[in-house]
Amino acid sequence: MSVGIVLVSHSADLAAGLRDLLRQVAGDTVAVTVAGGSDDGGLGTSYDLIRDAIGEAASGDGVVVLPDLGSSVLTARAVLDEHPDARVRLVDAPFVEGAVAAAVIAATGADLDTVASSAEEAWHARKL
Amino acid sequence: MSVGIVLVSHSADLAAGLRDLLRQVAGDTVAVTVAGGSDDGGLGTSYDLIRDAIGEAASGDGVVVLPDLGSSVLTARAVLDEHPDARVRLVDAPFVEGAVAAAVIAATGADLDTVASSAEEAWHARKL
Amino acid sequence: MDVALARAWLDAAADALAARTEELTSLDAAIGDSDHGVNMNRGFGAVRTALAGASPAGPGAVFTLAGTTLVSKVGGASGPLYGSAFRALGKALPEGAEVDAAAFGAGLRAGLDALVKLGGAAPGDKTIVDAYAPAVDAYDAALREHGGDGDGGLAAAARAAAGAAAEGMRATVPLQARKGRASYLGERSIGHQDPGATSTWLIFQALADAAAT
Amino acid sequence: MDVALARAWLDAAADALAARTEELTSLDAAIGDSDHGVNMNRGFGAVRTALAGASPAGPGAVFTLAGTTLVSKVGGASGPLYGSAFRALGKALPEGAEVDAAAFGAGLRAGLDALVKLGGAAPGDKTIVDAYAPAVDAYDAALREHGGDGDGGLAAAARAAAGAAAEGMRATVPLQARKGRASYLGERSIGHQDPGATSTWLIFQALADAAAT
Ligand SMILES: Nc1ncnc2c1ncn2[C@@H]1O[C@H](COP(=O)(O)OP(=O)(O)O)[C@@H](O)[C@H]1O
Ligand SMILES: Nc1ncnc2c1ncn2[C@@H]1O[C@H](COP(=O)(O)OP(=O)(O)O)[C@@H](O)[C@H]1O
Ligand SMILES: [Mg+2]
Ligand SMILES: [Mg+2]
Ligand SMILES: [Mg+2]
Ligand SMILES: [Mg+2]
Repeated sequence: MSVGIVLVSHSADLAAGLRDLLRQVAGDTVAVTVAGGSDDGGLGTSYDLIRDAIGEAASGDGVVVLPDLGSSVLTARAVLDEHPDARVRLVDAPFVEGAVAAAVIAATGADLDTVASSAEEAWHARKL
Repeated sequence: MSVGIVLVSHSADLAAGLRDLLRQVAGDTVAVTVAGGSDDGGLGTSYDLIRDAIGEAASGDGVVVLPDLGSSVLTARAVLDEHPDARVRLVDAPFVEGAVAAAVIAATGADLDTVASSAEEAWHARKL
Repeated sequence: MDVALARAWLDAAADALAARTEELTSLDAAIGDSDHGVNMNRGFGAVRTALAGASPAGPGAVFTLAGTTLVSKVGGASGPLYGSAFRALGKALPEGAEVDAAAFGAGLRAGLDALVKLGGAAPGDKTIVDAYAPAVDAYDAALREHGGDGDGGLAAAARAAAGAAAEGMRATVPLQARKGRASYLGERSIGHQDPGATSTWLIFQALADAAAT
Repeated sequence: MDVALARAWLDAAADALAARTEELTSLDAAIGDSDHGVNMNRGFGAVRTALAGASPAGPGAVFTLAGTTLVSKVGGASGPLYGSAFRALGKALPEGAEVDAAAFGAGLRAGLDALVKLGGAAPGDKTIVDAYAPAVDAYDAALREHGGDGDGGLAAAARAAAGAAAEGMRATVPLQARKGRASYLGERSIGHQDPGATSTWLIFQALADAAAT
């Protein structure tokens, strides 16, 4: 197994599109699950969807949770406060860039610390 | 009018979901267009879609173009090399965070320089 | 504070938030994403529904259920923030059918602490905290000054809290937002009243109203 | 270099890339996203189709059309990179039905410059540049040494270029990627041959093959 990745976004489409990208770089070896949008399918975040997505991605090797914006961060944090687990890590990273970096590194079989810091280091990458 | 925003992503879903988010923060005042995926609807980038999305977003006030990853950057740059326009700016920013910042600022009626730097400054924001 | 008052407070809050939905949304339109009224109305509506189907033994259980409902039913930042605050309030209250005004005040402060721990906002960041923190301080001060257990003391303290929340809310106008979506606006967030501080005032006002009757 | 040789080169490249699609894709699977073979095959297939329907007056027009097609038909980084290179090559060549080996060499270098300007890669970054740059250097050196206009000189120079590209390609194995998707892997990209450098070798080998016949 490898470290799983949970994408928490205000938009179901955004999360699903990013998951497709991650599958392309990481193949099927990395579990990528999504919590996109609110309970009723609109824009927003859902405590229940986040909790379920973390459950699905969980493996013995741990999970990194990547939130897109404000309330994704807060709701994910509320979920983790309620269900604390040292193998589930909320990560501060640019959403798309951090997720791609995490997926690439997770696919190599790297451990939770390594995957989490690869996502965080994406803040320091530049594109042009 | 206000500065327009072009989202260039490897995934049509990712770009469309992000556009929905931007509409929520910026309302209808900001033109947000997308070039998502390859010509045939798969994952990738399309020269033609990028060129068209820039054309649609263009207003007298200028356009910022935000690419997600590697080949989005390169293809967008190739489009701009071919169709140079001082009012169309390729911006180096984290995709989601930079786009939200740009949309919020564009909605205030800010000028091209201000919108572009608000997106670039998103590299320095943190979430946790 | 007993179960009846706890229920009456949340009911009054739900009414006020329903009546002010458009006002809150238009405040959020100026510096956010135009959903704060909808978020709060949905959340407190869901709290009303959840409480209608439950038989909590004490006020602590009422607030814990309300908090859990807010966390999971509101799609915006205000959901986990208010939700954590109400959960912490509920958990901080001693067991039993009734708690005194001092214990309730300590619970309100536990709620503030949880909200600050979750959201990381400091006073002056133009958030919920700018109405909530002075409200708790005023509640404590009123209780210290006028003393009094029972609902007489609580009613006076709640009135003081609502007044301080209103003042804190108005004081957000000249502030620059440093947390939440409004912070994207930088200096342009100045001159607008914070939506979350406004809903906080409505919630404390609902407490004062419920405790007065 | 005339239109016939230009067409023959691109045709040979399309054949080679079609034959090696899986090899390129499996190199990209190790350090990228498993699409380089598909990207290159799609791109050069589209070039073949575009050229079949066109009557370019000189080799410059052949390469400009090829480059434009690559930029717009390949969904990955290799599209704009090779596309810009071929467009720059096409535009650098003097007008006319035939250009000499030296002008063609200058065109190849203009293509490299455009690719570097677009992608920002330096030698040693484990990219296309690591095969392309030594190929152009070897081409120039061969021409300087053995001289000769006409297709004899060009054939020898192209052979030298293909050999240098192969060497550059193999030399990417111990490098750490600093551009493109493989750079996400950091040190873990070491030990794998770069897909883009490999397709560059195939393209120069196709030139050598076409020029030899
Ligand atoms: N980190 C935070 N700490 C405290 N309050 C916050 C924080 N972030 C946002 N808020 C409050 O939340 C309000 C916005 O809530 P709401 O519109 O429901 O959520 P969202 O911003 O996700 O759309 C703001 O006006 C502000 O008072
Ligand atoms: N900035 C760059 N400069 C030069 N070559 C690059 C650059 N980025 C990527 N490449 C080359 O592109 C190759 C990958 O191409 P391809 O798989 O078709 O595109 P993508 O990486 O978008 O999937 C890499 O092996 C590398 O040689
Ligand atoms: Mg809002
Ligand atoms: Mg919202
Ligand atoms: Mg690839
Ligand atoms: Mg690709």
